[in-house]
Amino acid sequence: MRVALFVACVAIALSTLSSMAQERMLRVAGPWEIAGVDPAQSGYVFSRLQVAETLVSANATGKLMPGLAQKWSVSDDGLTWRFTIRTDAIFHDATPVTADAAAASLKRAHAGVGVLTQLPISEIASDGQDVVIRLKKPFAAVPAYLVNFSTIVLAPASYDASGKVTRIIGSGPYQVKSLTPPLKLELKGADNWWGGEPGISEVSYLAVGQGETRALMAESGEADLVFSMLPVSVERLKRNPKLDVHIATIPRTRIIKLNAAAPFFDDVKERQAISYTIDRAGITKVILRNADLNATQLFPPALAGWHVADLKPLTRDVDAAKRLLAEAGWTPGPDGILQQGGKRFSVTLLTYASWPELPPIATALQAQLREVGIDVKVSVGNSSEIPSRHQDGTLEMGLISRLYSIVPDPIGTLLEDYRPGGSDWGAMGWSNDELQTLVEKLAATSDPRERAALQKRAVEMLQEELPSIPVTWSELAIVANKRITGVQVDPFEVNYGLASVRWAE
Amino acid sequence: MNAPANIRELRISELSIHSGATPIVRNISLSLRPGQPLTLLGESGSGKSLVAQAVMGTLPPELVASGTIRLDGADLIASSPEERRKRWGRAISLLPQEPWLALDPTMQVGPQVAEVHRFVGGQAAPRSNARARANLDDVGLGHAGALYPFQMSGGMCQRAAIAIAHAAGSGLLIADEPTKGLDADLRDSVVTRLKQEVEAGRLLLTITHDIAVARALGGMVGIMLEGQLVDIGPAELVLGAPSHPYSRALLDADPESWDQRAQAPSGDAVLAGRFLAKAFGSHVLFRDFDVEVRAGEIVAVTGPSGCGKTTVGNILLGLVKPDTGSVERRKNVSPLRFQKLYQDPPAAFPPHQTIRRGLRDLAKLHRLQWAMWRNCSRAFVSTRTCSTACRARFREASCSASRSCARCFSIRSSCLPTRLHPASTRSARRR
Amino acid sequence: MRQFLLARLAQAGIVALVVGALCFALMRVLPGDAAMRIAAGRYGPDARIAEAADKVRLELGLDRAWPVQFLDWLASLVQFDLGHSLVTGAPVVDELKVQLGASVWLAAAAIMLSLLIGPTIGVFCGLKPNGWTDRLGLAGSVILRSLPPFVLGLILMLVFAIWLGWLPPAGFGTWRDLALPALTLALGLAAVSSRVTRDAIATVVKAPYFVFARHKGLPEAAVVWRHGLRNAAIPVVSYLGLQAIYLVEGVVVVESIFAYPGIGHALVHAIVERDIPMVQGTALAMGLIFVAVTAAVEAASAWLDPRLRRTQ
Amino acid sequence: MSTEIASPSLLRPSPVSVTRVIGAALLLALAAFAVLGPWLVQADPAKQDFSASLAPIGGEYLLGADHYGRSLLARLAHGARLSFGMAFLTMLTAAIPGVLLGLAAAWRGGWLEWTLELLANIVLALPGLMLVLLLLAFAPGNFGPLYFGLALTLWVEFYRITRTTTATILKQPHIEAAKLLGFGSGYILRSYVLPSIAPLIATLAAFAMATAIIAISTLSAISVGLQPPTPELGSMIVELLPYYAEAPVHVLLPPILIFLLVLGLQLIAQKDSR
Repeated sequence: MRVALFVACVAIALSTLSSMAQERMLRVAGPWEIAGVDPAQSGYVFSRLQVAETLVSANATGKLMPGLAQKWSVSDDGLTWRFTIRTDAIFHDATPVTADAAAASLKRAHAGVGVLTQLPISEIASDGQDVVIRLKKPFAAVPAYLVNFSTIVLAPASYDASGKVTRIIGSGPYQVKSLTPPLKLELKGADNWWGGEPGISEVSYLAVGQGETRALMAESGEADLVFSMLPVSVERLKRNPKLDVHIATIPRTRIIKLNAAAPFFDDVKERQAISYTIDRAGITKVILRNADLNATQLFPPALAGWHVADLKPLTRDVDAAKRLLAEAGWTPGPDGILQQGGKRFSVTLLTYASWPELPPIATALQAQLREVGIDVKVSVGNSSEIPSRHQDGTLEMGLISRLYSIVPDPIGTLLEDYRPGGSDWGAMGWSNDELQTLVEKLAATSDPRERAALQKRAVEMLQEELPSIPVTWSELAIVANKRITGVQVDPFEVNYGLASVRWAE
Repeated sequence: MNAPANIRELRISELSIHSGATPIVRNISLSLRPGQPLTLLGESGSGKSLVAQAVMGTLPPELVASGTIRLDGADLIASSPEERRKRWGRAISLLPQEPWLALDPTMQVGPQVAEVHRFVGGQAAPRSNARARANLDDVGLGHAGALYPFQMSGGMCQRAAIAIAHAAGSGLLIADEPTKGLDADLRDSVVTRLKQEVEAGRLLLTITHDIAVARALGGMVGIMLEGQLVDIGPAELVLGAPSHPYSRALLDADPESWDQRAQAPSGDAVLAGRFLAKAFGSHVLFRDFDVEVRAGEIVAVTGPSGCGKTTVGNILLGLVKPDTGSVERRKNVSPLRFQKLYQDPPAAFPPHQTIRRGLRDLAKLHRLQWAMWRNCSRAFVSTRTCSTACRARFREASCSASRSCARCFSIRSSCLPTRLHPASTRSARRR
Repeated sequence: MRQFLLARLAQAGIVALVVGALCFALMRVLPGDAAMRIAAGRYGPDARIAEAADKVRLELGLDRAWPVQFLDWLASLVQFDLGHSLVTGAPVVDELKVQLGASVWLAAAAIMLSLLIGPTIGVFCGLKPNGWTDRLGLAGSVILRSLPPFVLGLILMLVFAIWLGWLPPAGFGTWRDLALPALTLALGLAAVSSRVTRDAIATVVKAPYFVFARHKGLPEAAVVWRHGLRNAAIPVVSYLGLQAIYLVEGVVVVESIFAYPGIGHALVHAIVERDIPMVQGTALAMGLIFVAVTAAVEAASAWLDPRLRRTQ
Repeated sequence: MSTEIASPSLLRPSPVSVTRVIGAALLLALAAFAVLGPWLVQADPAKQDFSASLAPIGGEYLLGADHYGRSLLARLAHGARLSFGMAFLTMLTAAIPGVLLGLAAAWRGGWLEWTLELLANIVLALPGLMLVLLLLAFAPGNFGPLYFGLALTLWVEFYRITRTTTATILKQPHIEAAKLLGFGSGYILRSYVLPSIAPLIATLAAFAMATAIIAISTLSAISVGLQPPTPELGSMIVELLPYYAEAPVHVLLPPILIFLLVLGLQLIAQKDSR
């Protein structure tokens, strides 16, 4: 009893002290931890929180916008890209952002593991106020690649002698005040950002891995802006009068990666049967709590030009699935599991917990596939196991979350995922010459109308062939306290526009 | 504070103690006056300790006392637990048995005395400390205030306990087996202390099974048997010319009254230790110690506590290795034929095994006839001297009715054709 | 005293060596491609892991013979250099300073709180074994023991952060942030330590010296305070010592639910991502903490129980 | 003061304490639920029914349904069997070598004791979580390494307690007397030492089982526990936790089972109050 009393006293003391300690600081919480300062590792945090900037930016529809480069152009042969650096940009150490510094950052990114390594680059150089990128063959989407966080431009003082990034000196509206990896980042307004003064000058970011905790931080008012809410909390938060919930569909699709070389999935009928088995509506309703995320095709509506509205949607049809499986030669065995030539239809579905919703979806898929006689063992492991098992060919099925806006133009991802021989996060044991030609043509084409037709055809092919099976799309749920206004949702997660957030009066 | 509170009389009349419907103590009446100590003498299980507990007010809750116990008029049985507790230290104090266990092992002795002045007497800390030092000086422990109990001998602990009991200055002192586990010298000094308390005007109630203590204390002596006071009167009378047959039997059982045993003719040496030496750390117990035990011979090793008597026994039994020297046993004699009687017999029995089971296992081990043993153990159970309580406890050897255990123990050891019984201190006094 | 310290130092040395070697061996024999895991750890699940892994392999020299790698580690260890994390690239020492430091604070706060809660309740329970306080204490202890820490943490958050609004549900840096995770851990600890204390007190209450202290006429409070607590504290302290060790590493779930940058969290990541220097460094630090805590427990026990001082 | 007289309660055959009876009854009921439950409850614990997502308690589903619409009664029954079975197995795997090694160390002493002490200290110094995680890396999602890893961290406690208690018992005179009477070491350990340490070991075992269940749930929380759809009490809590606001009682069902188990074990292992 006395203890309870004591605890109560301490708590009261705490609460009174806490209210005094309230500062006018924008408190942001999100799930991403800051593993290291290398741009390829956690550049997205610095990009999203507007500490560092890229040459090119994108708006909410995925349209490319000027970033540190105020304009860009490509030579007629399509081999030389010039990006003109804006003159009013200044790094946080007060040195000007020059083409030299930008080129140096890009060179480093090219030598590392970021997206630039995928481009056919022959040289990166600076020329006056221009950054010049020379290619080995024409590639239309170069500016889109320069939106990626791994290409953020840092001041020369960010690097040590060996070229390693030791601290983040960017050019955005916020500069790093303190960084406590892996969980905490404190920012303060930069003195002279080219875009003007940020609305709130102090920002603290806390990485909160647990979804329930993030929801509670929003509810308790301990955080003003919380990213990535769990589907189950969204409804509850929407009812909270103190909070605004913003939701956007993001270009990320949860797909089943199949080994089309395995006897279970080598027939397109088998893949279609699996697609028919999946209760996408149920999964989106029960697990994701948002029926709009039902992935009737690979790309969500947000990806303009890539979402084909009149495409025959992927639906659930268990009878069709059973028929297709029978056509493919699978017959029910004595234990209710399908078999063919004495081999049971028993596969392992590999997934990982980096995205909290993947294991629950895998569990649902397991039960649904069991209904048509497919025995699925779910194995929740580390995300590296998918590429690892892809490489050694032992992967059978994987449930993965694939991002199509690593560059705002999904062509980059498609190029990678459906190339012959497949790729870590794309097809496996599947290739299609027609698609290959289509995608390559797309990569070299920049005319929008010409592209549209090609894009539509590519999407149709993926829908027919199902080298990987879309399950659900994804959403980004952001909760903002009504204390603040001006919150925008960027489906491409390039930057969260913190600089335009204001205190509501 | 040290001057005893003035109490003129403790009068117990018709005291009975029941456990449920079973009477354990019946119709005890006695009284105590200053200058005339009373000693209750009896065997284990005779109920004498319950009388003391009834006076103190510490009977276990399942026991019910009836009759009256009047301490200067106040009825102790009728009083509430709070009233009883208030009397502790102030009116009644208790000298615990085995004081080395009754002293807090984590506290120096000085503070343990001082706290009585401080919390019972309400003195300030410095004054309490000074008084405690004086108390300790009185019992010859002036130098020992900073010692912890484990650093003191049994006798020192006993004296410290007396100092504590003395400190509060209560009018009635109850000494419960004050000489348990003490050797003869210490016993005498404790008795002397108790007599001083009597001379200072305290009432003294002593519980003991040691006739020598009763004799030395003088005053009144009561003899208890199976919960009844069978004999009471002045010490000289009861102990000198006992009228009750039980009193006589009890006195006869006292080692003091044993007949001198004729020395049996000495045969060959059964066991010998030559040039034995043993030291614990830097403390040398003995050096160049020679001992020889011949067939039919009783050899006693005596000396003050801590002189190494027990160690000699253990060396001869092979339980302890001597630093130098050697032990020779007669050839062709099984090692089983060298056994030991323990100072504290209950401790020599496993607490989780019945004695019957233990004996049976022993018989099986040595392929002996269990039938013979069974009789042997039955015989023990039916001996009249084994009290009710003891009989019940025969089931579980965890009894502390030490004499019963000792007897039991003798049975166990004697069932083997033993040649040597080094017996520890208690019997070492027997000559 | 010097001997005691020297023995401890030797023990620390042995622990360091064995722990380092063991971790190294275990991490080596683990199945799977370490470079892949490191790459995934560094660049996240959206990255092109296979290609990154090739670079990682080259950069870190994971292809070298393992005795060479181990000797390397030992050689740097002698210079108090634990190497760099394979994932973040930061010196392991720096990472430990932040994360182990945070965990030690958390553990210390938890132990302090649990000392206020557990033994206090335990004393009241133990003074009257099987009384109603005791039964209530037992029920409370069993409830707290059957709740996984993340459930308990969530309940506390709901109560203190949402319902009462006194404390932040997550974060770190100020002592307000420390309160809830520490309380979560403390309640779990108190669940057991209250029972340990209760048993210890119940034993002490029956001890002859405790009974004698009452018979001396001391008031009950003085009896408990002067003769009960110290004696009962002896088993409780050695128990708490063990708990402290479990605590520093056993808090991983509490850390993740409260977004607290502790060593448990770091260790899980390091193992999953095959960050060998980080695992070795963490295990080493934990081993040394173990040695330090045991030494502290021994010292505390000796202070409490003069009988133990003899042997030293 | 009372040592000389038999306390009367010893005169009667000591009554079996009520709390122990309650504890035993509780454990028996739980054991029955765990062993018979899966047979009696016909429902498949992995069968999903999205239309019954988070069905309330007392409706069509007796104990409600989880978010996938799986019968919680079926899952609890299977989960109890798995969790309790595994906890029991873990406890045995930890207790048997722990107690035997403890006895050996106390009995033989010398280099054996020295070696075992060193081993125990190393295991204690190694973070337990690390041991479990490392073992799990060999066969992710399997019972084997999970329970083996837990046992590997838990045996030390049994070992330490057994060793120290046995060492004190072995110093007592009745052991010496037994040796003099010719009893062998096997007999002494079996008949004298084991009965003395048994109550302590029972308490430890009760704690160890609770620890094992909680540890498994903790591991599930960091996604390294068992794989779906295995119904295991700990991972059930983790699965249901996000739904705490909508179905708080559902979340608390598995902890209630754990609570009953721990309570039963505690009651039965509780020291006699006398």
